[in-house]
Amino acid sequence: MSLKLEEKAISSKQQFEPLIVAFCCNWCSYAGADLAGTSRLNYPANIKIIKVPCSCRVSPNFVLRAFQRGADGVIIAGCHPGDCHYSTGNYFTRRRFTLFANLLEYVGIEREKFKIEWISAAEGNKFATVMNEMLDSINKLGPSRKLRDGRWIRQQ
Amino acid sequence: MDKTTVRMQQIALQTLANGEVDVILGWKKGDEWYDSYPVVINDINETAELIWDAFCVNNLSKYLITELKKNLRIGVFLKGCDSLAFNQLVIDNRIDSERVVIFGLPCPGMIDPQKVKHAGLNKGLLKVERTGDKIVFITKEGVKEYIGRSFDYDKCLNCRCPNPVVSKYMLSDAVTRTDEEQYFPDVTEIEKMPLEARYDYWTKQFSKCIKCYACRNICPLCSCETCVFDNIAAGVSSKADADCEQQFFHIIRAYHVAGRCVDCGECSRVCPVGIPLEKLNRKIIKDINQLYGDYTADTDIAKSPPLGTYKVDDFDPFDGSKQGGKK
Amino acid sequence: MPRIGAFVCWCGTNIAGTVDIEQVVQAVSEMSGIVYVKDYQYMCSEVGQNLVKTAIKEWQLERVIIASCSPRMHENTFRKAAKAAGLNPYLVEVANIREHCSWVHKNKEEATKKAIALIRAAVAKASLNTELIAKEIDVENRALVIGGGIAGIQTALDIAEAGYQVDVIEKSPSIGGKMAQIDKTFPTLDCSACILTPKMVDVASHPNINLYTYSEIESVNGFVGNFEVTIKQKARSVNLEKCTGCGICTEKCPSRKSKSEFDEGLRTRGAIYTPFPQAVPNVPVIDREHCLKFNTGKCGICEKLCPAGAIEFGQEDVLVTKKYGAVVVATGFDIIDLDKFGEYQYQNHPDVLTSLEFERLTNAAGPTAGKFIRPSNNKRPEKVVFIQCVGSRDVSSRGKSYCSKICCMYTAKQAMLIKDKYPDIEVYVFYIDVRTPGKNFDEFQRRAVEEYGVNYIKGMVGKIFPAGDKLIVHGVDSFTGDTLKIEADMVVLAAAAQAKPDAEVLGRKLAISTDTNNFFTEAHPKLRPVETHSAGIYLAGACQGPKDIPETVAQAGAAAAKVIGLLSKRKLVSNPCVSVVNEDLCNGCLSCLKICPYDAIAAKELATNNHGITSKRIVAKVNEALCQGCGGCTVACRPGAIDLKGFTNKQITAEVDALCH
Amino acid sequence: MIRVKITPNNKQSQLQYIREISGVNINKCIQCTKCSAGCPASARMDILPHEIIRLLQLGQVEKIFHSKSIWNCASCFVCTERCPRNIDIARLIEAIRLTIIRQPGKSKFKPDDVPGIIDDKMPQQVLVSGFRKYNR
Amino acid sequence: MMYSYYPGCTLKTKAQDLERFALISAQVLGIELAEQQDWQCCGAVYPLAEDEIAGKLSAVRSLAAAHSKGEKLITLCAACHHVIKRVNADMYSNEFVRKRVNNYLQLPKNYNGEAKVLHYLELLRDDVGFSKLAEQVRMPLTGRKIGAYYGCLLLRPSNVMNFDDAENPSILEDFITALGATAVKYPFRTECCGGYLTVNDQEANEMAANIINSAIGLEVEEILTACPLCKYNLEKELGTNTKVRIVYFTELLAEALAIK
Repeated sequence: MSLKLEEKAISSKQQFEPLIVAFCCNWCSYAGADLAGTSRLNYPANIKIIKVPCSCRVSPNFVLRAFQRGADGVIIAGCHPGDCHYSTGNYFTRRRFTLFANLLEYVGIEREKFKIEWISAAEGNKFATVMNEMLDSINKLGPSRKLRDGRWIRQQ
Repeated sequence: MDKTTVRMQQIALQTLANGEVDVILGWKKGDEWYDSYPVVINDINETAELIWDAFCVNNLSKYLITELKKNLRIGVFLKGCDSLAFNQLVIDNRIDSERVVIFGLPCPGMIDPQKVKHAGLNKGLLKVERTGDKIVFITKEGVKEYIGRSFDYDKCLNCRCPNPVVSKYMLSDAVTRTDEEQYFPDVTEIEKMPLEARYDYWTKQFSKCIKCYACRNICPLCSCETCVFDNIAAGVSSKADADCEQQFFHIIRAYHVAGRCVDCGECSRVCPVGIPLEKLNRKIIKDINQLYGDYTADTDIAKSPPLGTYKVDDFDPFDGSKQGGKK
Repeated sequence: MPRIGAFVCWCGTNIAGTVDIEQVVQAVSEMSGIVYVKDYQYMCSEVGQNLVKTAIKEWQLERVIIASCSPRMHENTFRKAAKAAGLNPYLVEVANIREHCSWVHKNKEEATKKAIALIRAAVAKASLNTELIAKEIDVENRALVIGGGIAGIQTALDIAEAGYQVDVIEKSPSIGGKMAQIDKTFPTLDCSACILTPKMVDVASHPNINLYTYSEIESVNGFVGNFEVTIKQKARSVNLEKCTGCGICTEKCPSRKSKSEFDEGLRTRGAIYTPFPQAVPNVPVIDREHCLKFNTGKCGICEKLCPAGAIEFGQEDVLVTKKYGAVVVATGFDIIDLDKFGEYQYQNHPDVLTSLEFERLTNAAGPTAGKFIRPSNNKRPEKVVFIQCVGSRDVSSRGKSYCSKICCMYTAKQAMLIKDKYPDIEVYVFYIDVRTPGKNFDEFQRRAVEEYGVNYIKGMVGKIFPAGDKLIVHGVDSFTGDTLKIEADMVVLAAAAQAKPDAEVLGRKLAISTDTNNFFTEAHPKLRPVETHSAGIYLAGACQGPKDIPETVAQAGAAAAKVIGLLSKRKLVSNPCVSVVNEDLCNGCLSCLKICPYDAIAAKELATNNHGITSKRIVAKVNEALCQGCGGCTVACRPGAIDLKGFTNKQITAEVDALCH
Repeated sequence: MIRVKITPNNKQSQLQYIREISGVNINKCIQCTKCSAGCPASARMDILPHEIIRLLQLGQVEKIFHSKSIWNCASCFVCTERCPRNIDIARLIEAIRLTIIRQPGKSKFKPDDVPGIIDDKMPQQVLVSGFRKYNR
Repeated sequence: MMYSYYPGCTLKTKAQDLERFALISAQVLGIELAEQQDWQCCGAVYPLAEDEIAGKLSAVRSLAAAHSKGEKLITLCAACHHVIKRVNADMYSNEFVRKRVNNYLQLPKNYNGEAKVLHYLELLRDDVGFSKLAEQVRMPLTGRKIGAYYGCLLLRPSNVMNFDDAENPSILEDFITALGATAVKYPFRTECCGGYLTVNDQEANEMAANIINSAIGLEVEEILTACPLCKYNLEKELGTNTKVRIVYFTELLAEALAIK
């Protein structure tokens, strides 16, 4: 590791500003995030949302890509099982990512770094709470370069 | 000559001659004692060269994909694990089972040449014969006999399915296994490691990868016309030699065979740098069995694959109350 | 790189108060592809929209980014504006810098940084946007109502009155449903038949309504506006056109062993029968299982006697396929089987009845011609005990966890009717809670207590012990803590309501979901109570959950209004964000097909030429009209051959990359 | 007679103990009284089973501890069998008995009592059951 | 077919009839019952508390022994049957109990509730079949009016016992019919006889009285039972009354098979 990189690593440790990518389904969780907004519930700016039609649109590829590109945490939020706008989408999300999350843990990635949450359009409160908790646990873990693409430098 | 080999040559001759099949997929013996290689033959004169021994490890079912495109009727020799792969290929619509005649080969286990070499038995070795658990090493000097499975491939020691689950002609009696089945000991061992150690273990393993794709090419289920890693539009193809790319490839490779992997262990066998790939696959198999009921990919082609179905009350690790389904 | 224009909204101080607009504009102007940036106080206002329109034209913008409130608020507004300026509306992307940024963050520096990141992601996505064209679909001008009870009848009449064709399918030989079996209705005590039968006649005679009785749904294909439904008309063995309904056949039929379904088994009927005198159509049906002609080949008396020559033993089931624009499911409910409630002696004693049997027993047109007698000895009972919540609010394996909702009221009604006719009969009602929300409902129940002196006992019955010709009811009064033994002559059980046993099967045919209790699931419990998740399919009545008649009729009207709204459109616009298959990459494994909730994916056969050898290959094919754009298939596809327009793999990856900038 | 309000906190530990060893969630009870109505031993009870659950919900364990009812439950499982809320009332009552008899000296049936009840036909099952149910 | 057989203490002492007739009948019917070696008292009552492990151990020993032989475990006494069947269910589905019991017992192989427990009556119904049984009857009990008394322990809780419909059972009536007698269903046939309450309360047993009166009311001459405790309670209540007689079901079985 070059000297310059090491410096960067140290400085980033001092002011760890995690990035959390949140995939939110259009019908429930994105609306839940909107409700958190209209209710002025605070959560950290480290959370950045990407809208998808349904949680079942989220591919494990996207999750790994986010980690590669410097995300410290990834969260997929969808309707509660049974309430999917597309009837059954989140049931598939649940199976896929139950296995995928286990696999990530199996190769040594902390559970805290990848989460799935069921957040309805009415749960603005839950949205804010979940995001706050997520950031807390990521902060506790501290900076990590697991899965990160060393060639990609994130500009804060 | 081995009884099964005789039967093999007979059936090949018979089915080619009576027109039941146009070509036969089988193995022939190469120059070395450990060399039994896959062949496609359509000449009845060649049937006498077909061979069945403890080195016919190659799974012939994947060859069917290309061969069937020639609109031929094919006779193929399949071991237990090969037959599972065959079924999965049928589920995936990759082959037309109507045009395939299966010759089933109950398999006592295949011998790992590396293990023979490590035991120093390869010197002057001419031939290895196996009947059940009796292994006979024929050398220039004489004959040595061993009983047991110490020369078997690791993957064969974990074999759940020595007998073909589908076949038109069965070439020998079914193999019975009496040894106590252990429940994914290899996976449990890794699961028990501390998280950081696990990360280091896998990163070290993955970093050995030279992206030769042998694992993908041998895998009977990695049968895509164009692999996603070769599909620029998918945005995941990066051939760069970076840790994260190896991780990406191996995690996604394992995920892509989730619920379809037949645990034949070929990926690990062919890996030139020795990455224990099957331990990723087997982790997923273990989880699927535990969470969604015993899914053996699969003996039953009518069953829906675990990732192609769901239950309303599936286990839900993402729900605070740990309950699945509607309340 | 397309030419991109970005428009940053202040939303008054809503955004500008927390986000440094100037800094955002500066940063955005430096992003690749951006050729124009403009900020304005209220971008959604007419002035703001005109800014967008003008800029599109003046700067030849090929993509538009709106950084403003949630797309759920104004995405449509800006898409329309873009369209008006000649830009494909799907080339507009919204960056949500209000709900997801300025409103949830306090620190201006952080909020500004995040706003820039969100806009960067929108720019990255937009540069990969493609023009999408929403397709127009024709709407078939006819509706289908499944179920001919009061829900189906009301829905059909309302739709037909609006001038649209309606077909009604009823499984049994006559329409009328449960309401036709009921004696009186609460809370007004109108005679049920008096208010229902005129409606039944209206259905039969309405020029816009076409009735398929003794028929079932075989299969359903298609999608909103264009359902293709195959109906199985079971062989009635009587010609509907020829029969005059004279009834000679039903009188003379020598087979008398079958229990009348309509009379809940309290009387027998012939093998050829009309379910009840007011049946619509008033044409008998032959129950082939019990008909002597069908079983032994002999008899045929009905055929010989029929003056119209309407008996047709040779009839076979007929399949009819028709197209519909909308479907209303109104299949109603059943009551649970009481086999598992042995302590109430329902199977063992003829004087223990279900409430529905009681309705028939007290009905003037019922098996006793309205005479209130005990089935065991034909004598008038002196003490009658009603037990509520038999299987309702019961989470054990023998019951239903929900409140059946209607039992409190009908039990009060039945108790009151007994006391009204026979004031000397003692009536007891065992209940857990009395639930009477509804207009004039509580007053009604109180009348039963206060005016008629019905004894309400808060408590349950443990067991009934038959003794001699009495039924000894062992119960508890929870207020006093006393155990009670009542020597009753008749016990009436308010059995829980439950979904029709075939609801799940029908749901699968229609691709609509059922809940854990097999009732059909509405699209939203509050805001879309009569719609399902499948566009163009609506719900009416108790098939969605237990309901009384007023609620059922109200829901039927609501479902009809939805259908009329749909059918009144000549064309429907479909969502262009649908899946698309790259056939070169597709392996034909059809993993996508297996998980599609809309059956929008089918297998297609391609002929391929490989060095002169032609062989066949299977690929997946998306029916764009059915696809709702969830994107589940894209993840199931391993080689990435199927992608979702508007949310492509590349677009989402680009967003991820941009956020991680 | 003392009218007790909702009970003081010092009974919480006993309540918790009863909840734990019975594994029953008493809050599921909707006071339908089906348990009491079917109880064959109710004639020997001063507090009926549904009242026991209600008292537990209110935290009034003392009243229950002093009742005859808990000793006159024959564990016939009729209540458990019929409860529409899946409450295992037999287990609950057993847990209450155990809470008492597990305290030193609180056994209800002692070896000294045997001669007083035994007759020559009595199967030993009775005595074994008695010691299991009333003695620690 | 070979079965493991668990007798229980009472059958070796006060209820020898119950066992004796069962064993000789089994011989005639071709059922091989091998009494388990070293069986221990089942404890008479199933320990309902979650934390009581000791009271479940002896049942597990018998269960594991039967399982290791690959045999079904046959019981005769209703109380033993209840205890063993419920402990087996715990071992199958209650992880808390399973872990602790296995830790304590240290059996050669962990026991996880795999064994099948059948009451003698279930054996007759499911493995022999009542129609087969009827064919073996040599002295049909024609004309005798017999009322089955089920009691509690065989039936409830039905989700564990799985013996018959808990509210409306028919196995004993079917048995009686198979023996050629007339089965009388009287309302109190599944009510409790008072069980062990006699220990706590020596007063008159109204519970047993209800059952007897209910049966006599329908002119029942013999009350059939599978439980020594029920028989004791009913006979005690009956006193010198001779209108009705309490009999073990096995006694009637032997009688009908003409081996009594």
